[in-house]
Amino acid sequence: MSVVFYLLAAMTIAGGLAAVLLKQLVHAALAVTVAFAGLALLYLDLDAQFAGFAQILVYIGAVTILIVFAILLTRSSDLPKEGVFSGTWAVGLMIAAGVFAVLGWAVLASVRVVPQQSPAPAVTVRDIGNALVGRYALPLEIVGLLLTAATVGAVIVAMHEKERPKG
Amino acid sequence: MKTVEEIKAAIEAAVPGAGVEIVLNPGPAAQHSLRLAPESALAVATFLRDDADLALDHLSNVTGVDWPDKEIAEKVKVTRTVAKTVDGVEQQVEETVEETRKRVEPGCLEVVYHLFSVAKKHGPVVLRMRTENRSDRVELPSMTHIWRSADFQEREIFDLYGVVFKGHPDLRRLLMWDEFKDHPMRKDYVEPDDYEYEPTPHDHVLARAQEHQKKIEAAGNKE
Amino acid sequence: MDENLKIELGKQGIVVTTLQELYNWGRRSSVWPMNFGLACCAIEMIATTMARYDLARFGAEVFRPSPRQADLMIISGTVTKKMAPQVVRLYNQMAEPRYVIAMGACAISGGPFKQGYNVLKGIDRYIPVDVHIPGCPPRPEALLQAFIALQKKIDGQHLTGEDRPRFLDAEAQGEFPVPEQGEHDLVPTSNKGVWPIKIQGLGTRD
Amino acid sequence: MNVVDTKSEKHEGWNLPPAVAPDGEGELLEVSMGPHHPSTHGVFRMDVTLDGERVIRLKPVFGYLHRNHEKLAEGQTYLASIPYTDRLDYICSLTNNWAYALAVEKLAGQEVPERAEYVRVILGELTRVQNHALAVGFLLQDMGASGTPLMYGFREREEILDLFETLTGSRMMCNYMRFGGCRVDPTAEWLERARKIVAKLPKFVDEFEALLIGNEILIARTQGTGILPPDLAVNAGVTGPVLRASGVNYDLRKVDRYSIYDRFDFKVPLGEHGDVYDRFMIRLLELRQSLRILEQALKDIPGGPVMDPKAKIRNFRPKPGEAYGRIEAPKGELGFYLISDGGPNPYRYRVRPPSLINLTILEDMCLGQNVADVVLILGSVDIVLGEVDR
Amino acid sequence: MATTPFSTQLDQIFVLLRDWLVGYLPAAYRPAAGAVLGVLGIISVFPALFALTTVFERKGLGRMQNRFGPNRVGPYGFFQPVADGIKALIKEDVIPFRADGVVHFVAPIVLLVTVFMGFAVLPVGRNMVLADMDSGLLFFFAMGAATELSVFMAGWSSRNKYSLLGAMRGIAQMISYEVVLLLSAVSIVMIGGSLSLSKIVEAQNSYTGIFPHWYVFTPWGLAGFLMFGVAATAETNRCPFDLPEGESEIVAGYFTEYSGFKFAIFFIGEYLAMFSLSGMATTLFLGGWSAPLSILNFIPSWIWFFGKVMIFIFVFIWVRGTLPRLRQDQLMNFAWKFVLPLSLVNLIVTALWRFMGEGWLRWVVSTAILAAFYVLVGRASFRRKNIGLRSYRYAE
Amino acid sequence: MTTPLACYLLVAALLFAIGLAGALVRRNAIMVLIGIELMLNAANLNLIAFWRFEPHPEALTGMMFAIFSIAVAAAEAAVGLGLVISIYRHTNTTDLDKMNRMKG
Amino acid sequence: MLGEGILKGLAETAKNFFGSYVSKERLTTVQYPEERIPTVENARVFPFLVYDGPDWEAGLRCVSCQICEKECPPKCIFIEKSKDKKPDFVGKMQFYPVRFDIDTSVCMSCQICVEVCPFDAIRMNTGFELATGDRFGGLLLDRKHLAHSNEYYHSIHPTEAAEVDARRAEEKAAAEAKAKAAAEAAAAKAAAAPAAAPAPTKQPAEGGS
Amino acid sequence: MSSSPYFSLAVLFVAALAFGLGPLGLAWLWARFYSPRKPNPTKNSIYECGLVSKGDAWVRFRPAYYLYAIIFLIFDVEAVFLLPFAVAFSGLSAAACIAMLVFVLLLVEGLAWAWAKGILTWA
Ligand code: SF4
Ligand code: SF4
Ligand code: SF4
Repeated sequence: MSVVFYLLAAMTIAGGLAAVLLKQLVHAALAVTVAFAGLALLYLDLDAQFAGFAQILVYIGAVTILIVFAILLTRSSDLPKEGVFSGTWAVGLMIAAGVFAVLGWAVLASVRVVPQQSPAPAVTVRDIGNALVGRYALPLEIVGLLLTAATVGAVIVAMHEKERPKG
Repeated sequence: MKTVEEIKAAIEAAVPGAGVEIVLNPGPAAQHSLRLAPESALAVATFLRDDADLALDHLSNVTGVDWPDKEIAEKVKVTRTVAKTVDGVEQQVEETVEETRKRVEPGCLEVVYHLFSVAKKHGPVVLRMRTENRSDRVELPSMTHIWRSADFQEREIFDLYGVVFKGHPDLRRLLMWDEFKDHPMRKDYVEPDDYEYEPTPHDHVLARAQEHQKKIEAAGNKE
Repeated sequence: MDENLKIELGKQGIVVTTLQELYNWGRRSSVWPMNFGLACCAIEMIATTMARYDLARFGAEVFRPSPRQADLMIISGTVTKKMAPQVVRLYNQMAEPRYVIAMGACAISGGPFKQGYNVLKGIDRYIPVDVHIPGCPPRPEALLQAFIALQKKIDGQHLTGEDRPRFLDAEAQGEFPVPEQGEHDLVPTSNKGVWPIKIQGLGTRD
Repeated sequence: MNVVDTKSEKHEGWNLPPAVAPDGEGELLEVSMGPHHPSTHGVFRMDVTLDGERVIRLKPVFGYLHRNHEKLAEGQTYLASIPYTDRLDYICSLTNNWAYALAVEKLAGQEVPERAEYVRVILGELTRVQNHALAVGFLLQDMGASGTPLMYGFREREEILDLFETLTGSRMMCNYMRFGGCRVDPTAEWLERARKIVAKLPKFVDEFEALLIGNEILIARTQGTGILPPDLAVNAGVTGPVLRASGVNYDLRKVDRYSIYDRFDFKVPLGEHGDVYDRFMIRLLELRQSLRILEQALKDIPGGPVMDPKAKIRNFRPKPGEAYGRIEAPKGELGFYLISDGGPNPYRYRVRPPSLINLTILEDMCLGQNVADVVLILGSVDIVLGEVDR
Repeated sequence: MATTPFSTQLDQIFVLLRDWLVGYLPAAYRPAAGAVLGVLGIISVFPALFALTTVFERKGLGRMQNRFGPNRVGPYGFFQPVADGIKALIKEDVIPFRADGVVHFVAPIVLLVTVFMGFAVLPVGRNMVLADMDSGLLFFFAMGAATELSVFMAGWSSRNKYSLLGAMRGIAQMISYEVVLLLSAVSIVMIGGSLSLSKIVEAQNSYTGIFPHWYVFTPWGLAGFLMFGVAATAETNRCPFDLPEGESEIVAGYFTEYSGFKFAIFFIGEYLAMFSLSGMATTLFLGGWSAPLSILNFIPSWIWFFGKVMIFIFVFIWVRGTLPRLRQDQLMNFAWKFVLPLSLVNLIVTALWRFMGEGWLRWVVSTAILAAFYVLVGRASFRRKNIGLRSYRYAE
Repeated sequence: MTTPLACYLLVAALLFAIGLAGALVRRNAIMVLIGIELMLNAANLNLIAFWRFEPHPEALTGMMFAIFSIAVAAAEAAVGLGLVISIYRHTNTTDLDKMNRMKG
Repeated sequence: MLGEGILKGLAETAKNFFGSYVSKERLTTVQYPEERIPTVENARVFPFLVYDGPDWEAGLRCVSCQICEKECPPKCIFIEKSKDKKPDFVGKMQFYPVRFDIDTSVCMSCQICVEVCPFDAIRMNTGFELATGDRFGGLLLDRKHLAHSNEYYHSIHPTEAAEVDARRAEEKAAAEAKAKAAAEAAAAKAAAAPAAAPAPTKQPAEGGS
Repeated sequence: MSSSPYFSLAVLFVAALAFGLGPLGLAWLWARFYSPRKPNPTKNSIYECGLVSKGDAWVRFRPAYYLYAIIFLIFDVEAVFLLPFAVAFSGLSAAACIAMLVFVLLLVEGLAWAWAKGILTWA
């Protein structure tokens, strides 16, 4: 049903746009949440149920929280006096537009090459689990390592070797 | 526990030139007190706290007392003096002095400390200090650094009586709001007028209420 | 009164009356007091919510600490001049409809302490009070009775018409100015909007 | 005894809070707790500066219930002040009465009949029981218990208030003691009823203990919280259960031996750590000791008048002089200082409020603690604003 | 239909009712109508349960405190929530001028929606689940995670110190216990072998003799159950974890500035979250809608489900009536240093359970591991801080 | 399901561009990170879309990639935001322009 | 064991919860408007004026001596003395209050007025249900509202009232005896002199309660 | 499509939205017709214990919150991996389980590191 798709796409794009455009950082963070939710729904639309819910769990549940914490911790919820867009915003916009043009052209150009949709795959969570410790066991370990490293790194960076006075 | 005289002797032995006076209490309680000179008060107080025999480590109570200026009429003829002596202080006299010379004896603000000993379980030892007058020379040394318990009590006395405690770490009003100007516990404090509804007025209240009423009426007439 | 009511009924139809009944019933049955105590009377107020008297029976045990969620301000105790601005501000911050019970002599008139220099002679100088409970302190039952009186009062209020309560009237005052603490006294000493007493009831001895 | 240095930097420059926490983490948050705050026990205010949730400055602000008690009393007869003393510490009106009566008796050199002393002890200890029950209840309330301990405390308080009311005519504002005795003589039925209620109370304490003292949450929250070292406590004039919880043996009932306390067999429980838990436990233990005194007093109470026949109520004019009288009120040393100039009114009338002076060390106890602990520490000091601000 | 026994009919009465109603529609619309009816059921039953619970809570607390509780509004006080609802509707809606109006408005809605969504995957009875998805459990937790956002929005937008403090506390607490919630559910999934909640219930719906195979009756299940219960209490901000709205410190927490029905929505949301988590606990550990004894199977499954949920709610109320609340650091420590390690250990125990195969040995081993861990860590945390019961000395 | 793959890809491309624009034009470092997150998500959408439209979705390649990508992106966000906080502590700003100025 | 104290506490509340259904001791609520705690004899709320006989105005015991007005701590009594006098219960001519107001919005229920009144004229009432919306009209009680009959006094404070009655009867008897003696003496002395000498009443000891 | 669970979810979403917005709308209508809102500066100022609110609530918080959030995020991600594994668990070999165990232990190591570093101590 493409109506659903268009709705979701609109929601996602609107969320993304709002996130980029809204001045108040907290609003932007909330808008990006909408974009994340839209994406999750798009995953559902693509029959990737597990990925969709994982997206909600990780992005809305955790990443957004991380973002708003970062906003609060850096006092970014006050509107800066100098404006929110960088001095080189025009250049940035141009680059972005260029990239979109290239990507869009690529997609449209290859539209005939891409395969048509196959019937909904009967992928269950169990399959994902089997794959995870089967074929993808190595990536799994690597991701585990990465996550641990990220924890340590992020914590160290955020803590910045502070000497917390005891007591 | 030592008597006041003994304490006085001990103080004078320990703090030379302390200038301690004994103030007798004529009432049945017979809690006599020692008047300290503000200059040596801190030294005396430290001695009282740290002395092994006295060990007055518990400053229980700090009180302000207001002794207003009083008019003393030189004994000529008409005066019927009902003045009594309390702690050697002349009491305010409500008298109608006519033509005779009168002289104003400056009043003072007094601060009274009640000391006890937790370690030795005795007390009270009563200390007093006086300011020089009630208007500008109202400074006394603060005991807060010797006994923390004086902290809020001295602030309260500053608030309500206007005694300025030198060396108090945080001398602000305690009970009244910061913008407040008066010292309400002084005997000559006049309360603000707000007797707008007074169904059972009494004596001075009545007088004040009526005064207030007149004022309001006058203001109303003006408008 | 009855005539007025009939005319009202004719005008608004029966819907309004049932609506009004429902409205009054809802307000009356769910009065959440603000968690607000000032002095000795507050202890009796707390006692009222406790097992023996159990204000909860009337559905009023939900003491909300935030004025936004409370309906009833029980001014339980002495309002000093230092506290009065805060009380008035808190009252202002409550969401309509809101009610005030002045509990105890102090809240009504300053009570035993009314001659004190720091005591406000009655909170009704600044905010409208619905029910006064004399007593020092009023017994918990007296608070319950006052509560019932408040419910009665709510029951008697009309949704429309001239005599509708203040909060239903768009014109009526919604803000009660917070007094300032001046150099000697509160400024102003009363809110003329709710304290209409010029000088009256001043007893004279002759 | 080492000198307590009160001139530490925390007292200096109170109005210039640093914008950022000492360790550069996070901004400081200035929060006013009170005057309308659910757990400041009335209209008390603390200006708290928070670093995260840690308290780095706390300034108590008083006066929201300053009712000019002393000023009013100086304009009134000695008798007329008694009902006002009821309203000082409005949870324990009878001990306030008692302290005032004691001071006036000292001032005027009056005697009190033996039976009246017994009645005073009985009422005073009953007051202590209900005060401590409430204090513990309120402490738990501050800790976030949904009212249950408080309700149990109030349940027993109601019983005791019934006793008060039957005897004195009022639940809270008893206005019962007079200089030279007590206002009305308790009847035999009253004493019987008091005995019954006192006999029931230990069961209630058991219930309280079962509900509370082993509770891990309570232990975790109160132990080690708000520690008050004994030397600071003495120096700061702290009295009552708070002082004894810090391990200082100072109970005026034993020290001054006022009234007839030397006739009773009771012990003074002492804490060791001086933290909130100790204060809480000392109250419960004192409660049990009070019950012991009550039992003895109710057993031994002699007959006779309750009022010194020579005592004057109206036109009472003590000789010029002054007196300081104090008792062990449930909250600490409650003293009255009176100066008489021979007139019908006291020339100076001063209350030594234990609650106010016990708050002197509030900041010291709270520094470095969590905000949530501040209310706990305040609750464990057990203040009543009527007495703090007077 | 006539051949099905009466008890089954009763059991399936709502399903049958739905099918019967839907049967009048053209076949194309039937599934849609069925969904709508199911949603209607959810949207009416749980709020009604909320109303009932508020009365029960107030009455129950009252009883624990030797008093009656609400008993005057309507028969036995049962109209109390109606009155409260009306009152909330007519209250003025105060939005502070400095607040962020839009976010302030959206926050309660977000809470309500995310909480409601959680009910979609709960099987409230045999064949009674709105959306039986392969990843139902994940969906449930995803929705639960989203509620934190609403707490943040409410606290931040009010621009009130208490609100913001409450929100920060709330989020910190919720994220900490979210992990525990997830991990204790994982061990169920390991044995149950599905993320679909109806499958998990089916897996428990068998009996040895008359006794059911609920996961709570295994050592790891019991441990998981207790941890889940603790975490659920924390997730729903119930006592003793009600710090985000701990009124003794921060007035009313993140909804300090809310009045009128928005405040009511927070209230509803909180209770609904409590129901959904209770329902989840029931489903995961207590066999969902299955009867506790095989001989009791004749009683409709939905009665069992709601009965179990009600037991949870009673426990919630009971705990609330008894316990004081924890402090923020203790709460966080409890989550990260006690419950979370325990839940990790529990995962391993669960794995062992499977690999050890049938027999009494696995009972002993897993119980021993869990108990040892519990006792040791519990002791250690008390020891280290040197706290515990004390004895007191007396002067003279 | 009639939506062709191209639509998904276009949405992803657009989202990517938006994210890129956000990362480039906003001054605030957190906003830049939000932009990057958007870009990563757009890529993720591509992965899922390709997986769905590939002839053998049972192989799970795209799906697994997406899941791993979610994890990696999350880790990236954690570290990135940690960096922002750390920089803020030093420079007291999250404004990239200002940071640059301070550096130079 | 961790959790033991919590379980104990839970047991305690459970005991109370279930106890509340069986034992009165665990359900202490008195449902106020319907059930009431009986008022105790000593209870005091606000003062009232006692009158004897059927006519409240004539029977007021108060002689307008204004002692209570002076002693009342918050000064909430306002008395206006009459210009004329009327005889009291022993026949002595006394003033009476033409106005006797008590502002119950101020009264602190301290009973001092009762204690100091030498004429047993003012006593404490026990009714507490006085809440009103009308601050100015409802809370200032004038002498009409304050006046209650001696029977009423007996009904609320029986013991005390009986004592007072007995004392008054004694006084009256004494006064009558004295008056009689005086009258007899007067009659004996000079029959022409009118026997209207006022009977000296007993002055109660100051401070006696 | 309409038979898919997503449809039910969508309906539930709409219904929940309506459940929230409906009463708010009603309340708005009520305010519109009967009980007017009366905003004023005192009422609509921030509540702070009855005092005038001083300072802003939007201040910088301590990073402690952030540290917890990081660890939470990591565990959330871990759960995303754990859940499919758990589903497949009953059919997995010991080796596969050990693979997962290693993964979990890696993360636990992060947790243990954080614990040792004192990050899990709330300030
Ligand atoms: S009315 Fe009486 S009891 Fe109430 S606050 Fe005032 S003095 Fe206290
Ligand atoms: S009871 Fe006390 S306050 Fe009331 S009128 Fe009598 S003396 Fe005055
Ligand atoms: S003291 Fe008694 S007789 Fe005198 S005025 Fe008062 S009430 Fe009347």
